[in-house]
Amino acid sequence: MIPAGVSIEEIFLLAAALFVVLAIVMFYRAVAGPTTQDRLLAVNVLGTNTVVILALLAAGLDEPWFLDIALIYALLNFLMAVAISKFTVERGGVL
Amino acid sequence: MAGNRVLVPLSDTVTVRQTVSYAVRSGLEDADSLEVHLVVALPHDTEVPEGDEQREEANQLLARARRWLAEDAGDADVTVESAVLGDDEYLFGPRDYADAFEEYADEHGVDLVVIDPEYKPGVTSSILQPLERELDAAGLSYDEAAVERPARHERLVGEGTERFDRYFALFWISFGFYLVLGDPTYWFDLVTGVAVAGIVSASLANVTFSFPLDRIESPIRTVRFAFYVPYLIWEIVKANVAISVVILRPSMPIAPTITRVNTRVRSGLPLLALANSITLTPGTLTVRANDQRLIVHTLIPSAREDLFDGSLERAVRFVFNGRESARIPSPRERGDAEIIGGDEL
Amino acid sequence: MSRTDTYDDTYTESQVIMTSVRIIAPFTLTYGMFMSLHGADTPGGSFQGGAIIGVTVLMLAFAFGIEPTRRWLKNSFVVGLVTAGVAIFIGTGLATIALGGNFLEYDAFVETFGIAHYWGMEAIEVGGVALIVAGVVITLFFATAAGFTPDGRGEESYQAEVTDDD
Amino acid sequence: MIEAARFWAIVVLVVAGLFFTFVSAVGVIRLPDIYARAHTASQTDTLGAGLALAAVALALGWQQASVYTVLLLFFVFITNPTAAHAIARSAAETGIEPVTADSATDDGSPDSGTGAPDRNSSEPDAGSDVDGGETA
Repeated sequence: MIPAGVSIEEIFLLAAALFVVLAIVMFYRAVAGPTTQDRLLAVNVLGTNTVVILALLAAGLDEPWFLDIALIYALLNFLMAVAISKFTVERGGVL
Repeated sequence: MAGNRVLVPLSDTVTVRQTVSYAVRSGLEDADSLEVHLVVALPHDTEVPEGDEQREEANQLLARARRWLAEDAGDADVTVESAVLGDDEYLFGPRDYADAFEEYADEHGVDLVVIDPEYKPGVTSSILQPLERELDAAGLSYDEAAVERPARHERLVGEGTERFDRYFALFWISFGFYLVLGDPTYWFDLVTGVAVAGIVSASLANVTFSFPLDRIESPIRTVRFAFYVPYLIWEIVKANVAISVVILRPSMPIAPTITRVNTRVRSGLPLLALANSITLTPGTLTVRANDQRLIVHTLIPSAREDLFDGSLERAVRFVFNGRESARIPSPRERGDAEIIGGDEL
Repeated sequence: MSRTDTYDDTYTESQVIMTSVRIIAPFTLTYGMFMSLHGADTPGGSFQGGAIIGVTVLMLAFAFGIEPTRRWLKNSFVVGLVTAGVAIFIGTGLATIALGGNFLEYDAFVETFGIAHYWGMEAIEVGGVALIVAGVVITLFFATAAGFTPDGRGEESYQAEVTDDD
Repeated sequence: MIEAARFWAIVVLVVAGLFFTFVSAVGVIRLPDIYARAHTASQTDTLGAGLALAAVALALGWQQASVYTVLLLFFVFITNPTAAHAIARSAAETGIEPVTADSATDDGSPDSGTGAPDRNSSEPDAGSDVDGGETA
């Protein structure tokens, strides 16, 4: 039984809004730190959240190409986490 | 100099025959008698199911090497000792091998280690370079056997099918992925798909597959992996609920500990699968994966108990080695799991 | 039991990271090429495709070390990539002029060869944008990784000039 | 009927995804040190993201875009733990000491150097060994 007046698109948009709120909450950790890794972790989580938000928007606004961006964002997010955690290590790991 | 004692680690490579004769030749150059210690280092101990099979192979190899030695030595004064190393421990990285060799060398007063340039113990890829470094660190002198180029050529031919397998596998993986992304009925996608898959397999085949593919085993592993995924997801959900309960409780009763678990999975893909599964299961986080020694941070006691029970490890062993090898004792029973302090990270 | 002491001289990336990069790399490379080739269909497609191809290389560089990757991927190859991108871009543009249109006026192709507008776009997207973006991402990364030593400067500025054409 | 089932399945997935992301956010804010935070940040969040993406895939139905969503799902599931491992490893490498149950009970507060001076309202009574059988 689908409730009247509620569409799936609206649910997705609402969920995306709530995800944004959660992302803002997590932003506290990105600002507060206190270590580089804490910030990195927070940004990584924010990145995952962004991917989800993009996917929800893709479904909610019916713009499938948002998913392309979400995929790229996920890739860059992974690369960012690996790269920065590599370079925070003493000797820079490779550089 | 009265006599030389050399240690020759053997493994089943195409240059092993030449290595043995090199050891004899070079050993007899500056001494009139020679004592050759032939050893095979086993990567697995006898506790794991595949250990027995490997032991059998090792003994056969040793028997062959003894015959070769007898041939090469002729009437020179050569004595042979042979041994199988590592059946009471689990050898993993180059350092473990170096340690095992050093221990043996100390015991028998060996002066020199002669290494096969293609030395490849077990199933993992060549570890020659790191092994040499570890031998240096252990203070053991070594000599790389001078094997002839024909052997190298032979190796390439021998590896031909293996290389083909890699290119072939990656080509179809890439092509399949391309068609999933695109439209399999549109000619443009089919043509560009072939081109893209060609480029991808040519550039990345040897990067992606660092291990030899097995024509029979690899597809079976893929199938078994498909069974593993639902199990993993179930574990993840279960553990997530447990962790959520703990975190959302106002008192937040966490008990973080650092634990060390010595796993019994191969490096590379099995290790990745296990480490990532451990990380994906909330409550446990792989902090370090130095070869088979995983340092795992656990958040709540129940997660730690699950880790020590080793259900994920068994599942990963099932995926990569089949049902038989999944029946091993849990890390707790093996004594491979311990809680360590945070300063030992 | 800490075994890090003797590993100092050869810091390698964790096996976990290395293996997952090995697994992901072919998929991202395929995906990047897919996006480049279908760039004309989606907004910004080729740019992202090129970026993914570039990022794949960077990922490999992180996992395997920058020097081995640099050796694997010849410097001249990357420069060639960018040059080819620029050449295709300009070539397509000039071809339209040669056929009596304006720079990059694809309609000229339609009249002459009877092929759709789409293919001119495709050439620009694939050749022009994707190759250049991938090449620039890789080049910039390796140039940065090499550090700004005076003897490396000449090469960098040369590459910067090439990329300015975009 | 099928439409209704799909609708409710989507709602449930989205809500569950939101819940786990919420837990993740709470964990990231409350937990005492980087290693503990990595638990929720990488794993609970991965599940939350996975559920939300599954909802999207379900909503998009049988079309090209949902293939992308499933790919995204797999990608997130492979890369997130790897990223968490990378971060935790770098933390260990730089010598950040974890808060452990022992160190917390010794003197009531974890030793300094854990880099968590802002554990204001969330003093974990880590010494208490509760919830032993929580995981069923």
